[in-house]
Amino acid sequence: MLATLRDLFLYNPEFRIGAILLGLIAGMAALSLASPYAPLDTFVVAPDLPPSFAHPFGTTSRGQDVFWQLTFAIRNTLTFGIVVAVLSRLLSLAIGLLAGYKGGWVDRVLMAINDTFIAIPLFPILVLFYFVLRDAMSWAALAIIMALLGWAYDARLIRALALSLKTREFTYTGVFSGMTTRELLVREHLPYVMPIVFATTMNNMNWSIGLEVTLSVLGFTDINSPTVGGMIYWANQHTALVAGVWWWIAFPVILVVALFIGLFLLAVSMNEHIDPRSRLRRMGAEGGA
Amino acid sequence: MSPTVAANGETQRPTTETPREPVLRVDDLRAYYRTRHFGVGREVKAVDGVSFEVRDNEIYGLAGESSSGKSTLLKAVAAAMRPPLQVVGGTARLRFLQAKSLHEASSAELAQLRWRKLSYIMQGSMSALNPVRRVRRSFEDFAARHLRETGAAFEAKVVAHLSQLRLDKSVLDAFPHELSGGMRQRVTIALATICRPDLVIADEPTTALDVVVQKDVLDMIRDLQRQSGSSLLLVTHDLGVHAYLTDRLAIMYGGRLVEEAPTEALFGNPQHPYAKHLIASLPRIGEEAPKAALAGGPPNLAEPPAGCRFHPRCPLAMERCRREAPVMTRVAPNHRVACFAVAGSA
Amino acid sequence: MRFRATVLGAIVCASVGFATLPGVAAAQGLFANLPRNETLILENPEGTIKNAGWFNIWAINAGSQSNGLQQAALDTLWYIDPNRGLDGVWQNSLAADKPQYNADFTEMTVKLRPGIYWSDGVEFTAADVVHTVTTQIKHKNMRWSAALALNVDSVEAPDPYSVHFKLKKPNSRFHALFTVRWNAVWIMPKHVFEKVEDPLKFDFNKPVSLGAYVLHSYDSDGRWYIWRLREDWQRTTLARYGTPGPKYLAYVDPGPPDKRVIAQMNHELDVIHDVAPEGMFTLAKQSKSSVAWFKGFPYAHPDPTLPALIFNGQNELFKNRDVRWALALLIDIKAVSMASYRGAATISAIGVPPTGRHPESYHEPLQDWLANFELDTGKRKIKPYDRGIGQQIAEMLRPSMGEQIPSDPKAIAAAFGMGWWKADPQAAAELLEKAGFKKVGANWLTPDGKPFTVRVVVEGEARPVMTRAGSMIVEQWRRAGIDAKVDVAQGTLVTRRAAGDFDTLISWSVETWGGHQDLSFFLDSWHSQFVAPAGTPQPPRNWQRWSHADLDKVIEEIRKVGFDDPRGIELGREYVKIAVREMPTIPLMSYNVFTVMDTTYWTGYPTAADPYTDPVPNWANSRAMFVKLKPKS
Amino acid sequence: MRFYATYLAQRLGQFLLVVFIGINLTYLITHLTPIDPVEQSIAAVTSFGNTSPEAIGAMRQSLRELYGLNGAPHEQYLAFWRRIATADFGPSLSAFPTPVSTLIARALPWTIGLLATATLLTWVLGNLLGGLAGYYQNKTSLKVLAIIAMGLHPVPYYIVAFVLLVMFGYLWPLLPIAGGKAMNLGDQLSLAVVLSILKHSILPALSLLLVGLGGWFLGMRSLVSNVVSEDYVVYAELAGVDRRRILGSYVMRNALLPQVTGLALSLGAIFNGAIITEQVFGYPGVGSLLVSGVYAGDYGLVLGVATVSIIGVSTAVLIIDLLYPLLDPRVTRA
Repeated sequence: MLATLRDLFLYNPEFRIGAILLGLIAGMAALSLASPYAPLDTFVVAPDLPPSFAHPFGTTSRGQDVFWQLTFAIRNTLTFGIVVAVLSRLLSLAIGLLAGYKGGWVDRVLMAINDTFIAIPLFPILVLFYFVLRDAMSWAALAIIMALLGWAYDARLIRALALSLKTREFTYTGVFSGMTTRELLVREHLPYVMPIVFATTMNNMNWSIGLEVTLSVLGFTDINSPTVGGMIYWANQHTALVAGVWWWIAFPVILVVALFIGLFLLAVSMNEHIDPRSRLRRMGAEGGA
Repeated sequence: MSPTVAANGETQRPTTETPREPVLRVDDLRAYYRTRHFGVGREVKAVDGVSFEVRDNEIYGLAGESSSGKSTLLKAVAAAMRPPLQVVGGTARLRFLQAKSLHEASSAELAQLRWRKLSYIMQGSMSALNPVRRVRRSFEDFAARHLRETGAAFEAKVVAHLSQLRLDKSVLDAFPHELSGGMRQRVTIALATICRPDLVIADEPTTALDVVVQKDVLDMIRDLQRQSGSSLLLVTHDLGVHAYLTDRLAIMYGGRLVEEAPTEALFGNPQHPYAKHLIASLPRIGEEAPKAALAGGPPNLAEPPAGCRFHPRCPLAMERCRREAPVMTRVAPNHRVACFAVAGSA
Repeated sequence: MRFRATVLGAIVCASVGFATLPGVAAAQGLFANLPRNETLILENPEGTIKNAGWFNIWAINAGSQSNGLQQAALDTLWYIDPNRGLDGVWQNSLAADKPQYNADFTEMTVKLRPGIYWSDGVEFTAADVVHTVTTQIKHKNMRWSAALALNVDSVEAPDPYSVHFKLKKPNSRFHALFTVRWNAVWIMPKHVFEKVEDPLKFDFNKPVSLGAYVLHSYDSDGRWYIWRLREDWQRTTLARYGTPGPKYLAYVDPGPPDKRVIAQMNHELDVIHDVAPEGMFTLAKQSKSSVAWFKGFPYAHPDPTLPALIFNGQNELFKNRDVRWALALLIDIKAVSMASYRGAATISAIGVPPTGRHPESYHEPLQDWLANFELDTGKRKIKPYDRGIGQQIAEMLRPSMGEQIPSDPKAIAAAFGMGWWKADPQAAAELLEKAGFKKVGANWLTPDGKPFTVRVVVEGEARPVMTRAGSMIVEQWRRAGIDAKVDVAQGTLVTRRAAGDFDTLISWSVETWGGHQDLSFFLDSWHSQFVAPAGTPQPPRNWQRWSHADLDKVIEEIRKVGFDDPRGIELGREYVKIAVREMPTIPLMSYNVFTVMDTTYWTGYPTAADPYTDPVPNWANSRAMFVKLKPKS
Repeated sequence: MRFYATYLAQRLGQFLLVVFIGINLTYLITHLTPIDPVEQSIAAVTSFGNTSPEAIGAMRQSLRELYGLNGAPHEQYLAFWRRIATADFGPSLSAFPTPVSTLIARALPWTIGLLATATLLTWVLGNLLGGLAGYYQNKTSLKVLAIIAMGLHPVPYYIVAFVLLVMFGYLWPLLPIAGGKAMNLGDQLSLAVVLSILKHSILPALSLLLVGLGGWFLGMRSLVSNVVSEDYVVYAELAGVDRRRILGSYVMRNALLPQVTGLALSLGAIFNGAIITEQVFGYPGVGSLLVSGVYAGDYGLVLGVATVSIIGVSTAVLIIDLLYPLLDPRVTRA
């Protein structure tokens, strides 16, 4: 596994760029531990200062240092994405494998529900949830809700894979050697599914973080815990753009875009690594040259 | 199927005495797979110095176990190569081609002669036809240009041609997935032959079919070939098919030819130890003794053995075989072998 | 190849189309076919009106109120101007004179102004007033049904120009129902409404105006309304103030704050209702033609409304006055003023808005009393009032704002307010301990040993300034070791406020006439008789659900003295003193509205220099602007 | 055609399931909201007005009856389904007494007009370019396009919309930043109106295009580069079939199939788009209607919009599913 990662890093530009971007962002998040300011305190520095040596990303109209504020924001945002990803992976794995392996009515029922979740417009539902939970809508709650809504698409992928695995010999031998469904799925199928799970994790993080940013920018989340979206929300509250405090919006946006591109590139390169056809294409492309 | 069948097949065979410029001449052709993944370069010498020719109006067979490089050779002479497969040396000359080798011809020139002069029957006809296109449209796509006919006239021609393959014209309106394997294979054959090309290249055309269907398909192929007068380069690992259909036969091993002769000669009197083994291992009616299996497996073409590629498995292997590679040597008119033990020092 | 070429071609065409289209359509600006220099464009803070075609303002919660309907098209008996007024604060509008009550305030007689006509040519008479009252009493779901039914025993019109009310019980403030402070009971056209069988289902479209403007056109999606000056505007009550300037009024929804700023910079929005302070500063800096209430900082118009931190008086924690006071002393009002208004706030230590004519009647006379006010922290007596804080805020701002900050103390007091409570964590701690709280490590525990948790409910982006004030107070409390959190209620604020579903709340339970010293407008609702039991909805405006015997006495006495009786002011001061001692709400500052006006097309807006009315365009009182505005020549 | 029948049955069942679950979800959530419509209405009445306390008490009582919020939960639920069946969501509370259906009917054309066109445009364009990029793998122009797509694709929609708004509304005020058409144009259709509508739709449409394009582009590109190695494509090339024909009828045609399914699946996301687009660009439509409904605690309205959106989206999906067999003759066999 590590060897593959090293190879990917050495020979796959997408992976390289993505990894570097994420590395930088993770580093930034880690810096939050060294922040001289508490994340929620305002007017700790002079407001509305443009970027300078003292304040590389400038300061907000709330008297916060954009750089240090960002370190907290990106940390929370990242954590959020990871939590949602992990939870929803578990769901889609369980459901996908079960449906794919059991087949029959189990499969039909599960996939019917699955497709329903794919087809339902999520955003209205999320907004509604916000208005139900109000200040109980901490980002933890949001993460759980998103996880509950965000498993469907990948569950389909995993099911498809499980279907193909089902017809392989080791499945039969497994069955004949009297393994329980659980054992079979965990011992025999999981290893084959894992790569796809990793790849989908990236996409899922993109999805969840994207929604989180959007929701909090519209003020539909808990503004007590700083996130990237939350920063943009406050900036809008202070009409930062028309007030000329562009750095308050620009840097969060740049950072979040970097995050998205990083995740996306990782997902792409991993997919390619998993899908032999595209890998062959890559080989061909370079061999032919 | 047994050579005896082949033998009476032979009686109707018109003999071709005066050889003129062959349809296809392959000279010392080398085609390698060159791959580079995660920085590690890899080279598979799938075809490594092969020479032979296909003459007018003959069915030339190419035999060999899987991974002997025969399909690659076919791709090479059909100019059907995509990376990572590439020709690294030698020529494959088509009579009706200006360029001195297929692989130097411009894509325009190739496009010109494809299907009119040179056509191809693909292995695994299951996937050779566009799944979302009706058969009729495939015929239009493939042949209309060359037949220079359209509408009713074209249709009539296609239907006539199909009937030669005992296909009803209703198949024209079918989608590939609606046809049986045999029908689909015949459709591809019809596609490949409708323009009466000088050379048809067929890669395992009947492998996917069951024996009964196989037989009539083979018959149809032969009939078509006879009355169209085009030459056929047929590749299959199934010696039975060769025995039944081909005029001349070459046997390939580890990316090289090891023996070439008129089919009945080769079956009757194989020279090369490998050829001997192949023929010997053919089942014959009423025999008891189990066949002696050949030790070892086919060579890894990434690192082929030095010298004769067969020597690790060869019963007659001698010191020289480990060092030099034997070349094809004439042991009789129309009969060439690449083996020191047989052809002596050539 | 050609395939690809065509595709790329298509893209090019598309993008070219995108690029040129604006040019083509640019011909028509914000408004198509409307003479810009005759049109006054104002923001309607109600935003986009869902059922645009509804003009029956007497039906509850139906259409828009401040889309020009109540400012330009309707009228009623009296107006009280929140500022100085065109010819005094009190305006007899449809009434020819002030209301006449009998001795015990059980009857009210109104003389009406003759020669006033509806826009369809019918004359306005006492019959319209009577119909307005009787109709709403008859249909109990109409906007003022309950209020009228509760008070009016009978109403009749002895002659076309006088109306006589008999009241069910004494009420010296009955006329307030018909006196415009933002709005009032509007008079409905009898000749229209007598023909409809169910006035609740009648949309009154298109409306018949009693005001100087008639509906010209409106957007079926509810984004804009255009009103045209009546040819016979001389036959309306506005005529006596002169000729209305704008021929057209356009009330529009300009979108969120930044869009409003952009719109005015492009001179497509003459009057912005409100923006965030930063928006205000941007306009002040970048838009030469924009003016606000104050020429310089703090710009904003102080509404006669007093945002405060409101305790839930039914929450055990806040039943103790010492706790309320402790939390007040943990607030650094300077920081709150900076955080919320960037300093552009008019602070007030007492429960009366520091605006209009209130300072002269309440704030100034009470300064000495406040300065000497003593508070017993349990360990010692302190004098928490610091009369210099307004001054200090001004000094804080002077470095950055420079000469925009006035130096004359009176001007400073007018702009930034007078004094407030000195932040005093030490005293606060003593008070909390006195109340049985314990500080363990950095955190305060309640008497029963639980963490001292306080949620501050704010409204969110709908009211950015209030939200910021709340966040700042939370921060200060948190630093003092209290587990405080902001709770953004968004649209639910109103409900939760009424239901008492909050610990503390940034809102206002103090609203006044502004132009008149009488406090009954809000104070009457503070009577203990209206405090709903916990869990049941609370009638406006005593959101703190707090009651006090002394205050009840004051309120009951006010009900029996005349509207203009100076005794009313003395009683008002009594209320102030009780509220200071008890601190049921922590008064913060006046609700300063950043109303910005563009002088590109119009001049003569109301400002602190010429405070003839409130420029805030959703107030019905803002109609006074129309006669003072002159086209820029 | 028995296959098609079963296929059809499956699709219909799925459709009904989506609608059922979706609507129940919204009903559940909306009825858990803390917002009390009556208090909201009273607040609207009294927020500035001078109404006396007892008066409010009286009004509250009558409003409760008026809005029929007094029934037991299960009665409300049954009544609710009855109303859905008759597409009658009662009067809007925040726009009383206008029926919710009227409000939605007024807003729907805007949303459909903008989103449907933008989405289809995006889909077609994205697939065309992606197909070309996949087929002509070493055309620099397309490589550049691919890089742009990669850059844009992962950016959250709000950010793109927001940046566009700032660029063309503020930094370079070229386009209107609010509304569906210029004011005071009148409702009758004229060239001016059409132009104005187009002009107002540019920014929203552009934002949707920019965000959507990348996904389709990249998806199609990789699909195509898989399809080109399919035997039937290789075979057609060996046969010297016309390049454009191969690209069109062999490569694109087959690669497009998954994209069609993708379109169906992405329709749900379109409605998310509606809300944000309409919020950011102040564009009229069901999205902003929903948000305002939620703010106002307008049960009827929120339910109406959510329901309509769910039914609308699933219907669109259904239609695509039903058309799919025409594109892929194999599907009804599978």
